Amino acid sequence: MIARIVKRLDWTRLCLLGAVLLLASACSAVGWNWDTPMSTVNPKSDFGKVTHEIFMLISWWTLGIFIAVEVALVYACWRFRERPGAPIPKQVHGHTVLEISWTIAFAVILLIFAIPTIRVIFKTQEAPAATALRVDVSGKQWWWEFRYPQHKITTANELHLPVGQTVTFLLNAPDVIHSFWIPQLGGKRDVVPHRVNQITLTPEVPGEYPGQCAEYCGMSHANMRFRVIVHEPAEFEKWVRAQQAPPVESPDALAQQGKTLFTQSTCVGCHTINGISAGHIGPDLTHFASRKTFAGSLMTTTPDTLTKWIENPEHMKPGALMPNLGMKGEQSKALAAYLLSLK
Amino acid sequence: MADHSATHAAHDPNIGNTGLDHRKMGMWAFLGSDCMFFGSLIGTYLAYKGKSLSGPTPYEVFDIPLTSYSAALLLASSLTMVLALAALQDNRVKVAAGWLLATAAMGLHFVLNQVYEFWTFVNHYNLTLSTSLFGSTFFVLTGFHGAHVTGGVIWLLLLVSLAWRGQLDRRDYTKVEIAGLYWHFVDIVWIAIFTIIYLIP
Amino acid sequence: MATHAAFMPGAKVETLTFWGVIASWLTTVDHKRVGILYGSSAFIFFLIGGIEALIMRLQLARPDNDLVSAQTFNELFTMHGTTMVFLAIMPMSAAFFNYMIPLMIGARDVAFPRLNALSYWIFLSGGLLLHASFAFKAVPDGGWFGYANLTSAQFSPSHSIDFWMLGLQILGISSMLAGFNFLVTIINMRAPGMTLMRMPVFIWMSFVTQFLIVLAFPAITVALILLMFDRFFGTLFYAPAAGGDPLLWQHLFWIFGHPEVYILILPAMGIVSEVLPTFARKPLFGAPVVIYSGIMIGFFGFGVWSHHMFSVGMGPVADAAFSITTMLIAVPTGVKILNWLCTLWGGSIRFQTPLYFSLGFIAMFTMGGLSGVMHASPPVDLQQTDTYFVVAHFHYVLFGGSIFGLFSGAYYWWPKITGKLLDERLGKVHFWLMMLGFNVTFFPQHYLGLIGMPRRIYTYAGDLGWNFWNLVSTIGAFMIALSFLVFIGNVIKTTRAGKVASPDPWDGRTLEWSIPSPPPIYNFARVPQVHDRDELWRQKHGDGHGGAPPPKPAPVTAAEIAAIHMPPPSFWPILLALAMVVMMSGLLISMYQVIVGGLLTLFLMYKFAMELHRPAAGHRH
Amino acid sequence: MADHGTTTATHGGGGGHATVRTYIQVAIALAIITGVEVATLYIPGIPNPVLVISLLLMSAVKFYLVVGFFMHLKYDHQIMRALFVGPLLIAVIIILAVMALFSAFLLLPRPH
Repeated sequence: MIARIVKRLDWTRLCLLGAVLLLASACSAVGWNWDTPMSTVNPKSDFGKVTHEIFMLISWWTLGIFIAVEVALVYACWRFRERPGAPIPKQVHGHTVLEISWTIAFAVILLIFAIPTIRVIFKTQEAPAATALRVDVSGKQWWWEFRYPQHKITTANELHLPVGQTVTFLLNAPDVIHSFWIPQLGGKRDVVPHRVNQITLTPEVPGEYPGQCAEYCGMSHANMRFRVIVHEPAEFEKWVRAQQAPPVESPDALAQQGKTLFTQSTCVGCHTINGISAGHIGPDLTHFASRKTFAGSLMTTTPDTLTKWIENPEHMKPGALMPNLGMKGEQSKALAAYLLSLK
Repeated sequence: MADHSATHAAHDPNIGNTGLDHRKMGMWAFLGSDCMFFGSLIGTYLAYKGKSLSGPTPYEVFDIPLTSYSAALLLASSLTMVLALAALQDNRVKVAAGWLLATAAMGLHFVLNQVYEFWTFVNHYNLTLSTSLFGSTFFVLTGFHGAHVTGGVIWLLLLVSLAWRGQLDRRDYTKVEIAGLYWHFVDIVWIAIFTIIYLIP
Repeated sequence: MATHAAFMPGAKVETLTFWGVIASWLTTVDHKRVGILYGSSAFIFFLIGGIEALIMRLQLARPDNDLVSAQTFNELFTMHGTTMVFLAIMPMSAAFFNYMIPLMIGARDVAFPRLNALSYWIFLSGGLLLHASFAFKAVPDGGWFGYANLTSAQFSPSHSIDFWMLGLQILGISSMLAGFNFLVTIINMRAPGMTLMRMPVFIWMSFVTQFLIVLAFPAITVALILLMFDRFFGTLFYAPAAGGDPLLWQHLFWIFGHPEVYILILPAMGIVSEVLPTFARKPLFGAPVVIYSGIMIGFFGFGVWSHHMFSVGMGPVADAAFSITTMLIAVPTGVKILNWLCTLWGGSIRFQTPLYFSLGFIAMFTMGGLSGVMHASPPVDLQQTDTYFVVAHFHYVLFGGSIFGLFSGAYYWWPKITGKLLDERLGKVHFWLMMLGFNVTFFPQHYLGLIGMPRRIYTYAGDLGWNFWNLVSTIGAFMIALSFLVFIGNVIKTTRAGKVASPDPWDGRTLEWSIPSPPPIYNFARVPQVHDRDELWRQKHGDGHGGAPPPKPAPVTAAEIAAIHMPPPSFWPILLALAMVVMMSGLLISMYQVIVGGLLTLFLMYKFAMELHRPAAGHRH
Repeated sequence: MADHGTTTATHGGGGGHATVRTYIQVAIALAIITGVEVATLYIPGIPNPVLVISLLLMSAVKFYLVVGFFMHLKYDHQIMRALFVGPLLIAVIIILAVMALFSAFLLLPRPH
């Protein structure tokens, strides 16, 4: 018996199979880590959790069906392979009862998916409670602006939320369609020009979660990122107070030189610094240095990156709408020092 | 080819095994597809109806008597079209050509009415393609209908010129018939547009 | 059959000069030659689209890579999607429609042979116009879906979107013309006795596909017309500032786009439904059910479009409605898979290359279908849409499904088309490499999507856990590329010195295997009388209900062949296609060119129509 | 060419075969309906929904008359009917769905 099997082995195929198994096991060894910064299957909000439940329900069912189909396929191929001298098989044309029963079976399975789906659709799209924290999100090519109308705060690329507090995002875009997405806090919602979309959720775990634009929006779509920081309520209050305070002036000479440069250049046309300028095209810089990253959350806020950015925005973020102001050396360093003083 | 189809009627390359004519069936399939074309345009018009932010409203610009006259013209041209077909079937080629010419003339009159209508909108009401959503949707929808009519007029005139040169007779019934199908379709699209765009407030 | 050699296209070609051969291809109206033209052009476009994919995979092999710029990457994924959908998979299917529909329904040509040639030349010009954008350094960069208002003149001021828009418009005309042609061909030219339910399942799936083409393309035609007017004539359809809604584009695009998905997959399903019975030597299990589910898929295909738009904020009622229709459409799809499994069950399965690809289709398409069920649930879709999970999903459908199915068809019908058998060993190497490469490329993308990697990003940060599997995916892409080199090698090798194919190398079941390989120009010396869906099988082995095979018919006489008339070649299709491109491309250059091209088009349409009106004076009565 | 003529006769006319008389009757009906349609618009005091529905019904009748009689679809082969009526229904359903998605129904029966 064994000798017959060994004799019939096809070594080419065996090697191929070996290679596949080796590759598969090597890959599995590296692992499938689900707890990553942008994981969709590691929900940290109520909204994320209800979604995840349906996802897991459908996943298990479909995995079962998938395995059943693949096993049946492989088994049929092995069991009914052509044997030498075999007669023409019986010409079977179909089986009505079988057809009807599996049609019904599929319909029932889909009903199992449909019922929780419909429930969650209506539940997650209810009108938010009046007590909800409101954040007006504006998606722009290629950065995010967040306004807290209840607190009169405007910030960019960095969203601060208190844990356990329901928050409603009102989404709007002045240019093209974007999509607002914080994977760990739940699904995305498109940000459509001249239409206010809405998403409501309650973060349940403090932490830092990356977000990203999920609808192709032009050249630097890949660079349109943001960060969400979920605080304990007290810390959130502290952050709110810091943001509401007027900008801090640094006595440092270089920073003062930078301030003069800022007020005398075209910067003021696009950027707001409370009490100094009131531009609305670029991000509000009043508390620029309180933010860990800038330029669509692309770069960490350091003197070096900021200087480079001021000298050539296009180089760091392709298509960036901030013009190259022609600042070099001392000028850009001074401007960077000023901006970094705006805690 | 012609004499072969005479001797082997069964092998007429235009008649399929169902006994139906390829070209006529193709025309019906095209008209089905064109339903989707005008359906999308009408859907767009309706989706944007009443959502213009500026510019004149439909009430202010529509000249219902003129458009009703245009609608009547197209309906009448559908009648002359079938009369042409009936005449051709009896091999009265000259009569058929006359009816075809009448059809084309009414179609042309329709197009001229539309040109006049557009001209009035642009010059008296300041309504252009880029004035408002109403301007955009209205001109594109009715303009594409007008283009269909214009195409039909050219087609009909070519048939008339063939008849003139003695190259059209009863054998060409199907050719005239499919031109007729197209022409009637343009008419029914106008029936829909007339009601949905002009009459419904 | 050797007596018919004089009528074979091959025999005729030998007597022609080089330019004569070229001219004979440019003016051909033979559905088989048009099919070969479609197939070979589509394969070249497929390779171009594949190279674009490889460059993208190289860029994404590691984080913060700078192999290509953001702009180039955006151009690459736009052209990759557009090319694969409109210039590779659709025309590859069209190649089989062209070559196989008349052969399988027992016809000598399509209903409108010249229109068929016209469709091809328009398709080719559209493809070339789209690729001309490379020469003008204005490569489309709005995505194959071209969402407004990013495509507006304000946000895409260069000609790049214009090339895309005009190219697609031209390709749509070509597809619709071909669609009308095949609809009429299938309805009207079936051999006597071939009732609708006796049509081979490939014909049925093609039939449904043609309906989808002629009914879905008008929606994108309108969407593109509106875009064209926005860009060229200042209309406001997609202009939010004037009250226009960019979502209008999405609705019109997906009213087309979702049926389009079925346009891409149904022909492959048809091919699988032919290949499995042939190699299992058993009729398709539940053929009427497979046919009805194909019709259901086609019909429901028009009622699910907004499931591509669950994230745009349509409101809970619309979300729920489109979710339910989408889940409904999964039922006929699942039913098909089980019927294919039951076709294998109880068979006597011969493992030859065409079957491998069909089995690959079932194995991989099942995966794509099931991940599709996940997106049918809007809450789940909100997490998965626009991530690599969706990229994996539709590649399992369009590569694991359509491409595997089309290659199954290519290996299956290659001997019929060329008269040479492809090498079985190389074929199997091709299959295993492609299967392996495909899964190594796309399976990890499910995982990447679930851990949050968005689509259409040219770069990503290194600290998100995406690095390793992106590298694996890139390696897989090169394995796929290698597998196609094996295929090309196979083609070259067997063209030079391949085994000559008999008329019926696989013990086939349908009419195309009853005639020589390659078929004579008139296909059938005698139009067959059909009694069964598997007509040839019935002639060879009886009807499967105990009925014996019919007696062999009398040999075909020279007189019968002399009485066959095939349409003559024509120059008008290619000239008309050229004139149309002159007109359309005029929008990029000057309105005078549009007018001149338009008049030329009208004139050539007239000549085209008049060519067969009265062949010569004196024939009139 | 006689045989060709008979082919076209059977295909062109189908079974029921509309005559010139029928055509003229249909044309008169179309003219009357169009007249009524336009007249309805000038009758004061008709509630808007009634007006919209009656206008749509009248245009549907006109549509049917032209397609059924002038285009012979009433007498033609069922394949031809399926080729046209199927797509027409899909188009109508899609128009209604698009209107629903754009909340366009809210605007239709708008008070003056």
